[in-house]
Order: sequence, then structure tokens, then C-alpha cells
Amino acid sequence: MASDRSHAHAPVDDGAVHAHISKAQFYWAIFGLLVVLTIITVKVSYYDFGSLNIVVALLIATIKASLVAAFFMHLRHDNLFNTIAFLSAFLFLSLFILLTYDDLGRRGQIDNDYGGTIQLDTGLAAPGGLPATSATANEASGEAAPRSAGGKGGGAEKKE
Amino acid sequence: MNEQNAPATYQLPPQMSTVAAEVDWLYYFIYWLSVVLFVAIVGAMIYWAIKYRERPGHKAEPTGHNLPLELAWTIAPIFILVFLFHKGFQGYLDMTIAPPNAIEIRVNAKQWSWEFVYPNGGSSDKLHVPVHKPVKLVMASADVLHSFFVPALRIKRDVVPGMYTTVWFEATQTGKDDIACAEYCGGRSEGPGGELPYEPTNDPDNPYVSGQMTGHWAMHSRVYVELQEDFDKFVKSIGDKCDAYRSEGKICPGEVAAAEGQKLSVSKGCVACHTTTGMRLVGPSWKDIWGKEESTDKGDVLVDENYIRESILAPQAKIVTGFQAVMPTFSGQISDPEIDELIAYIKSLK
Amino acid sequence: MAAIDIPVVGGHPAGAGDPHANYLEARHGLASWALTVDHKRIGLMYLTAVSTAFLAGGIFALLVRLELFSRGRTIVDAETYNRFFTLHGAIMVFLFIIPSVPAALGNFFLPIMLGAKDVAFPRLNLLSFYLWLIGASIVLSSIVLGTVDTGWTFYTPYSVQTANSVISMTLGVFVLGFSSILTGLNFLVTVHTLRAPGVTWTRMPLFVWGMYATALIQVLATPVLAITLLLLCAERFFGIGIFDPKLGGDPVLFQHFFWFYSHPAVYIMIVPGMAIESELIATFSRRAIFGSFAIAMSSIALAILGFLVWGHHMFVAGMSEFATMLFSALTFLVAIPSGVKVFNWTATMYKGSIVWASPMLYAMAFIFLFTIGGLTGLFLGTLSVDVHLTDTYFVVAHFHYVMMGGTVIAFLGGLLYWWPKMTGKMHDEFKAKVGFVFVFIGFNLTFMSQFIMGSRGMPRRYYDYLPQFEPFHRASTIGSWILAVGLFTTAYTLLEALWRGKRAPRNPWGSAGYEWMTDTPPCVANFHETPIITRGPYDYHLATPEELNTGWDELEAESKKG
Amino acid sequence: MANVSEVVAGAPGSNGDHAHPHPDFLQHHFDTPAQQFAAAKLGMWVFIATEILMFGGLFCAYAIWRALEPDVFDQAHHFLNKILGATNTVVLLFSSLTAALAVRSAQLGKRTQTSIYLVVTIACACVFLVVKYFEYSHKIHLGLLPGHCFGHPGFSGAIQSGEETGTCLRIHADQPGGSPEWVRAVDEDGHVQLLSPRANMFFALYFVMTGLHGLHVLIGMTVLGWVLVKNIQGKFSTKYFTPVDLGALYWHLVDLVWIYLFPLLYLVGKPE
Repeated sequence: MASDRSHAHAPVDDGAVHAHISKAQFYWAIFGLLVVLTIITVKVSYYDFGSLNIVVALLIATIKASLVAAFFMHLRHDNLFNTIAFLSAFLFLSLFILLTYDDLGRRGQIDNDYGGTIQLDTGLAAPGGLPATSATANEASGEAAPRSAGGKGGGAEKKE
Repeated sequence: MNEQNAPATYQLPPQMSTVAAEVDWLYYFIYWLSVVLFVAIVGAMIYWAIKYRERPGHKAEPTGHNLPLELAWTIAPIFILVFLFHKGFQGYLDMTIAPPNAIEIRVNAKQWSWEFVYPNGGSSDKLHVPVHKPVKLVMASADVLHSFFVPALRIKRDVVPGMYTTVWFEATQTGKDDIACAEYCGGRSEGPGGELPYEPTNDPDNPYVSGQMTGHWAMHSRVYVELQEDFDKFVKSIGDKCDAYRSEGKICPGEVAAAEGQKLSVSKGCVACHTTTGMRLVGPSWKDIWGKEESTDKGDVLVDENYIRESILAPQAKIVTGFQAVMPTFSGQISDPEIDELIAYIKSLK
Repeated sequence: MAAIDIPVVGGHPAGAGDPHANYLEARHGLASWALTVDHKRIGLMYLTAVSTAFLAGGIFALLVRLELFSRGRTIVDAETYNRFFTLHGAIMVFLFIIPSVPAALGNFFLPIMLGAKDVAFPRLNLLSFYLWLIGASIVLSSIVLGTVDTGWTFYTPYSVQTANSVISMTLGVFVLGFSSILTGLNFLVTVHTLRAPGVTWTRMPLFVWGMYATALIQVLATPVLAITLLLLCAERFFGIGIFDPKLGGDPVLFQHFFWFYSHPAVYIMIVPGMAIESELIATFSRRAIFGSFAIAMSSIALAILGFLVWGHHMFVAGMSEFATMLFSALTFLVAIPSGVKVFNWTATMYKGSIVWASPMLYAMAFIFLFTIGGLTGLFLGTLSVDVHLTDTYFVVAHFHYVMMGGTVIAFLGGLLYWWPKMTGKMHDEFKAKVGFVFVFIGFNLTFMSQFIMGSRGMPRRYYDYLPQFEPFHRASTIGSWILAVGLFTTAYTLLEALWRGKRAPRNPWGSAGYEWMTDTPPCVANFHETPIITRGPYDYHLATPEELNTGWDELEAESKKG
Repeated sequence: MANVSEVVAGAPGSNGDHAHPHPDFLQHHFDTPAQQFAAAKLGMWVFIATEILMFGGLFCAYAIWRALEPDVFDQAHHFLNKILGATNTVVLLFSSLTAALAVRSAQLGKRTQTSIYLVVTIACACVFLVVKYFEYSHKIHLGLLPGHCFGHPGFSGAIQSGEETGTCLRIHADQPGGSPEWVRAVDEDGHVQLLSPRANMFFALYFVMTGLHGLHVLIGMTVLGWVLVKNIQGKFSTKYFTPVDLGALYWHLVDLVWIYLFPLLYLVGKPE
């Protein structure tokens, strides 16, 4: 890592700033690509891939994001550590989401009374929360219940 | 924890549940492990600090390297840690997953009281359980986070609004212990008449009497571990006597209903805010309130069945002048017959 | 130090004064402090600020202990008590410990130890200080506006329902968060871009490594606190319901959000303490730190592992069994780097030449107390035992042993150690040692008794308690008084040095550390010319006698002449 | 001091180093413009990382609630207009392009060109906000403003229960066996939908996420405006264009966040 200083002086160590300058047309090309991807992502949203919907959408979004980061934000020709700093943010964010989901997404899977929002036998919603009627009325209105009786755990099971 | 059974050891309360022994064994294992490590580290530190103290003619040796040693004290702990994790998780599962034959008792927590509802619908503010029988508590909170903690049973579990949590135990000996709230849930010092008095008692069953400052710490209750027959007697005694009449299609006599209502006023925590002595607390006293014209923010109303029912289910609807709109709704937590019984009780206070 | 007069090239910030002048005397007047961009002056201002916060938080602590001295009402009513312990926690955590070592001592010494003239962004550095001031005043304004009684953790739904000035408190903490981020960002960039020639990553002082690890956490964790507090405010203002069960939200989700910051924050608090510890042990053992690279790496390891274990604050909070298992397993990993550090420090003293100076006393106390704090962590990481101990005084004692027995003790040691370099004045060693004895005894009395009542089942945050706990509470309260005496003695010792202390030489402790190679107090540019580093900061066997010379004799001679 | 600090003329970082002149934009504690530039860039990237984690909290909340209540989210997302969202996406992407071009012309020292690109960027930002304004007002008109008054078209609920701390939703929840209001409204595809009170969560996340993003748009506009002024004053050159670069980086971040917000809020879910 001690190479940072030389990075700072790269490429020629005369102390002056040597930024990589791309052609204007190149930037326009990237923009065109981004617009195309935007159109694609809207178009595919009219087809149903079931649980893959979010995967497809995020995949395209990630391609767009990488284009912006790599070329508009010059990461491609920038100090490597900047890229590391940038990516580490996503790493820690994913840790945050995954470990949190490991709780909320998997409650009530071993014992339904533990972590459920609705009692299976009585159908009573836990006090202090939204009244159960909102769930039952939901069925009445012909929609799927927002949360199955299994509560959060149930919701998660449905997804898996 | 309490006067009957003094702490089992200097550090830990008496063992009254099947998991206690396991937990305590692990506790003392870690304890002695720590003592050994602590003595080794601090001992070496002090010994060297004296042996190699700066003095004329003594010079520090340049630090060498000892990779094996460093690797040793990096890797060796891993084995201990894996062992601790394994034992700890085992114990945790034992106290989390209740056996299917467990008696189910519902626990309703609210600021600042516990209510225990038994399979026959009867409820009390103290927990009675049979000895040598697995008991599963299904807990819910009406307002904020609470935590159900019984030291001698080695169990603790947060009670979360909008979600059910459970905890189970099997008591190994008859006796008593304290139930404490272990998750901070606020407090109250001010009544409408200004600052509330405060004087704890030495009665282990009721150290904090109602009508005083209350809060997180005062959410105290007791667990009584009894022989099966005593437990059965107790459950029967709190069972709803009016049910008997209703089951025969008869109307429950006023005085019986009133007696049931009185029990409810305690178990539902009404007494925390409403006295029956005429003393003014957070809410109006129930003494002589029946049939009275009360002035509310929505004009005068007659205190009758309808008004009381409404005040229990939708407390915010009409607020008696001079009182705050602080009462939570009991809708979903109290049955119609129970409301009738409370009404009968309030009637009887005339 | 050979002052070869070569003008420091490059524009100097308006009013930094002559780069070769003593930074304290380079310029005078209030503006020269209020508008300074000199990291040393900013460090001093931070030091004053956090010390004031420490005093405030300490007073609340004493009040809390006093209320608990006997059963029933002792001095205040229940709600006031709840506000006291909330303020104690919030002030100590957000106003004192988090900025204490990095922003005060780190600001002062990190650039010097790198041979740099300043931190990378001096103006941001000053901004961070003023953000601290603003944040602190908002937090304290909440006292006037009704005072928060939620505990420093602001757990929902209570924090949404309670009729207190939660918003001003959270907004204040929000601002403080930015001040902390700016400090961390500054340190990261400084370490990466401003190391003097020869200061390779392996030669970087362990104090700098600690600051670097801390900065990583500050930068990566604090933003999540910011969004958490914003959501909490939105919850109170509009009731958007993400954390409020009444609206379909989940209060346990709030705890995840809160602890994703606040657990790493624990390492923002302790890693700097460890960083100081390494410097003290090396200097007063006259010996390179044993396995110093391992210590550096363990700081980084702590910084990263710190992000994976937040769930151990929530073992009984209603988490899924899966998450509980995972978090418990990950939690144990933290023990390894912590252990490595303690072992290495102890091993360093072996065959050293131990100087029983006041900073070294604190350094040894650190090992003593931090070992207890760390080992009691094993109880709490072990699930089945934690179920019994969590939310009791055992936890309170545990984190005080780590936070106060670790960070604060190291902070005091560091202050005594660097005081001569910062102020140019030497404190009275005897008074310092007396202060230490009181601190050490008082601290252990206060918190050891809390371990026992905790394991016996005394829950936290109680205004009143059952009769069987009274003796322990009594002992704890008396201990807090002894502790207070010790702290005031130490504070007096340091302040007394300012007007009565004798002039300090360049290297009063005879250390080989880089920071001692420049003037006492340092010149505005830190070094008269950028140093070329050719040895490690602890290489006593490579350091020349001239470097290790304390300079006391020269001062003697001078004073005889003059 | 012998071997710790000595003067080596010309050694990188030495104060005695006269190898290159120190222009006035070079701060006292840096040795070379390159060093200062690298520091500034790294600082900006670290700051960007913090911004990502700040939004990260919201993305986490979104991920959790969407996983727990997929149906509610699916139903609710039909109330967002894909076309408007896509338009805004393209607008932001274009502003990103002009920002990048502004940096390029700054690097080449073309002052006027830089100014023009910056102006275009800021203009796009305004367009974005205007579109957002229309989207917001439509939601509020439908009564989809999350919180106390969810389900009360245009705040009317707030007025209805104005005397009671304005908590429309809670009051409904507190009525005897009462449930919070169900919202009957026409979604963007013209279907009448009956929204469960739990849909409040989706709109809470929608308004908080886009709101915080909108705030960043405003900040970005301010930053770029400041850079524009400096540029017009001719503070920048081929040797020193750091502020333009950093300002643009910040703007790209705003773009990045939106690139994820758009599909997550507007597109994810079963098509009608």
C-alpha cells in the first residue's frame, strides 16, 4: 500500500496533476448506452418473471451504475484505492441487509408463536400492532393477505 | 433472590428451573476460565514490571520475534470459543423451543403491570405455575417494549408490541421468585394532582404499591411454583364464575359479577390509574361515579353502561374534564362479558 | 534538534504564523484560535470541549449513583432519574468518548507521527470542531426543552410515544455524527497521502494504525446512524411507521438500525484506547512492541469484525433463532484480535526496562481492567448465559470496564504522556500517581459490585430496587465518589502544570517515537524540515543516544546558567 | 535527530524541495499539486461511500419490508408512473453526461464550455425536481401521503381529526375493533385498487427515499452553482480543476442513487 504516494504522482512523477482525458464522443456513447438500458428495463417490467423481476431490474441497474462509476466518475483511470473505498460501501451495505433479513425474514419458522404477528388459533393480532381486521378485511377485498398467519416468518416463506 | 431461598452461590440466584443448572455450570466454567487467564496475564504483567523495572545497569533487550508463540495464542483461543459457542447455543435452544405438552399461559404486559391469562380464561397479576410441568408463556405488549425476566428460572425474553414472543421453563422445586421487567419502559412521577408520593414496602410480594410513582422498576410481579393440586385449585378459583351461570343461560348475579370485575380491575391494571377510594390519580376515581353526570370535553354525559363501555374501548372519545387523554384502548384485549363484570363492579362501588 | 533554517515552502494558511515558531506562541488573540486551521490548536480546542462534556456526563453519573444510594426516593423523582441516566449515557457516548481520543489526541499527534505538516483537510477539521459545538449545544438544549428519558438507545416505540424532546436530542446526535465522519475522513486521507518519506505502512506508529482503523469505522458506520435518527424524527413528526408497530412497523428493526452503528461505535471508542496503550507500553518498556504488525492488523480486524456482531445486543429482543445463532458465533471472533493485543502488550514488558511513570501506571491499569472487561464479554457472548445476564447490571459493569476502564484510562494515560509535548510544561508526577490510585480503587469498587448484583438479577435502568441489592448499590455509590476524587486530582495535576509546571524538554520520557523528535511544543509546521524516516517508531536499538536523550540535564544546565 | 530527520534536497515531500514551484492554489501542507489532487479525490470518494451507506439504511428497510410484504408492495407500486420515472431517469443521466463533459472541458482549460455544461446540468436538475413535484402532488391528492393521514385525500383527514393531534390513522386503529382506513384509489393503469393500511409502508419508503434523494439534488445544484461561479471568476486551469471534478463526482452520486431507486420503486412487481 505504500505505493499510494507514487499513485499520487502517477503517471509522471513531476508533481503535476495528470488526469486521463477521454474524448467527448466517448462520453456521448456511454450516455447512449445508458438510455438504451433505461428503455430496456422499462420494457421488461411489462413481462412477469415472477421472483426474477427484482433480479432483472437490479442487474440492469447495476450495469448502468458501473458504467457511470467507471467512465463518468473516471474510476477506470483512477487510483485503485478509490475504487476499493467505493466498493467497500456496497460490501458493508450488503452485510447490513443480509444479517438484518436473517432476523426479520426468518422469524416464526421454528415456533409460530415466536415472532408471529397473528395468533394461529384465535386469529387475534398481537396487541400494540395493526388490528387483525386489516388482514381479514384484505382477504374480503379479494387481495392476498399482506401477511399470512405465520406473520413475518410466513411472509418470508411465501417468498422462498 | 428472595427471603425463602437465599442465593445458590455468591454470584447467582437460586436454581428453580431445569435449565438453571446447565446455565450455571457454563457460567462458572467461563468464570474460572477467566480467573485463570486474568491471573496469568496480570500476574505476568506485574511480575515483569517489578523484575525488569528500570534501574542503573539494567537495559532492555531488543524485541525478538516468536512466530510459533504468536500463532499459538491466536489459534488456541479459537477452540475454547467454539466450545463456548456450542454449549451456549445448545442451552439457548433448550430454553427457546418448548415441548409440545407444555401448559400455555398468556402474558400481557403494559406500562406498568403484568397480566397472566390461564387456559381456563381466568387471569391474575401474579404468575402461578405447577412444579415439574413445562410451562410455555406466549407474551404480548400493549404499548412499548418490556422484558419478562425471572432470575431463579434463568429466563428472559423481550415482550414486543405488535408481535408475539414466547419463553418456556419447567420449575424443579416449589417456591417463589421475583418477576422483573428488564427492558426500559419509562416511568411516571406526576399525577394530575402534582407529584406522586413514593415509599417502597418490604413486602416481597408487593414491594411497590399502586397509587405511587411507578415505572420500569415497579413492573414487579411474583412467580409461585406450586404443587399440581394447589395450582389446579388456584386456576379454578380465578376461573370466571359468571361463566357457570352463562353456560346455563342464566344471568350472572350482580355480586358475583362485581367480584369478577374487582379481579379484572387488578389483573387488567385499571387500579394503576383509578382508585376506588375517591383518591384522585391519573384517571377519575370509581367511587360513587356510577350514575353521576360527568362533564367531559364533549359535554356532560351520564356514567352508565354505554359510557363505561366506550371509555374502555375508545378512551379518547370523551375525556372527563381535568384529566389527560392518556388511557390506552383495551379493544381486543377485553371480552364483552369481562366489560359487563367491570361495570357490575363499578356499580357496586356506590 | 538541529534547526537548519530552510524556509518552509508553499503558501501558509493566513495567520498560521511563522512555520518555525512554537505553535502556541506563533499568534495570539481569540481569532488566532477560533479561526485556526492548525491541527494542533484544533486538537487542544477539542480536548477542552470533550473534557467539559466528560465533566457534565460525570456529574449526571454521580447524581444517578447518589439516587441509588438507598432504596426509595433519595434525591429525585422517577422521571428525573430516567432523564439523568439518559443524559449520562448520551453525553458520555456521543459528546465525550467517540470524539475524545481521535479528535483531541489524534488530531494533535497523527500528522506529527506521519511527519506531515497538517491533516489533509485543515478547514474540514475546523468545521468538524464547530459541528461538534453545534451538535453539543442542540443535545444540551434538549435539557431545557424537557429532556429525553428514552435511554441513550432511543428504542422505539417508547421514543415515539414519550412526550419529551427526543427530536432535539436526535438532531443533535445527527450533527455530532457528521463531525465524527469529517474527522475520520480526514484521518483516512491524511494517512494515505501525507506520510513523510520513509514512513511506510509497516513503520507507521501503532497509534496511527489505531486511528486509521477507527476512521474506517467512523466513515462506514456513522452514516447509518444518521439515517436511523432521521427516520426516528420522521416517525415522530409524520408517523411514517417504519419502526412503529401501531402503523405496521417493527420496533426490533429499529434496534438493528441502531446497533449497526452503535456496535461498531464501541470500537470507535475502544480501538483508540488500544492505540494509546501500544505507545505507552513501548515507551515505558524501552522496547519495540512485541508483534507490532499483529497489533496493527488486529486493529483493522476489530474494525471489520465490529460490523458483523451488532445482533449480540438483541439476543432476547425477539430475533429469529437463526440470527441469534449467527450473531453469537460471529461475536466470539472478536475475542481473538482483542486477545492478541493483550498478549502482545504483556509480552512486550518481558525483558524490557519498565519505567514506573504515571502514564505507565495507567497503561498497566488498562491491561488489568480491559482484561476483566474483555473476559466478562465471554459471558455475554455465550447465548444461554447471556439470556440471564443481559439487561442487568452485569452488562452495565461489563461495558464500563471496557469503555471507562479501557478508553478513559488510556485517555488519561495518553494525556499525562503527551501533556509535556502539547503544552511544553511537565506535570507533577507524584500528584498524578496519587490521582491514579484513587481512580483505580474507586473504579473497581464502583463496578465490581455491579457485576455481582447483575449476576444476581438486578436489571438496568431501575429507579428503585429490592432490599437484597442495597449493600451492592451502597458500595457502588461510595466507589463513584472515590473515583470522582481521583479524576479531579488528575485534572488538577494537569492544569497545575500549565502555570506551575517546569519547562519540559524535547523528549521528557526518553521515547523513540517520531512525535518526540520535534520541538516541545512543536513548531507550527511540526518539523522544521520534512523528516526522512529511516527506522521504526519503537526501534530503541536503532535510535541514536541523541534521539533518546531526555534533555533534562540540558535544562538543568540552562537553569543553572540563567 | 541524525537519522530521523535530515534535509535531502529534492527528496519528495521535503520542505527543502525546490524542484517545482508552489502555485497559490497549492495548500501549505501539500508538496505537489498531484498530492493535493489525490488527497481531494480520495476524500471525495470516501465521502461518497458514506453517502451510499446513508441511503443504504433506506435500501435495507426497503429490502426487508418488500420481502415481508411482497403483495402489498406489488399492489402499491402500480400507483407510481413508470413513464414519469423513466423520463426523470433520462434527465438525470443526461445531466450526468453534461457534468462529465464539464470536467473534461475544465481539464482542457475551456472555461466558457465548462460554464455552459454546468448550466445545462443545473437546468436538468430543475426539470427533475419539477417532475417530482407533480408526482408528489398527485400522490397527496390521492391520499397516499404516508403517516398519520394515510388514506385521507389531500390532508382532509388531518382536518377531520384536526383536534386530536392529527393522528388520523391511529385514531381509526383505536376505535372499538376498528381497523385503519382502507384506501380506494385509481392507480396509474386506471384500475381501482383497495389499498391495505399496510401499503402505508411502501409509500413511507417511497417518500423518504425520493425525498432524501431530492434533498441531495438540491445540495448538488448548490455545489455545482458554486463551482460555476468560481469557474466564471476564472479560478480554474488545466493545472487546477479539482472543485469541478469533485462537484461532478457528487452529481454522479445523485445519479447513481436514482439509477437504483427507479427500478426498485417504479418497476419491481407483477405487471397488470
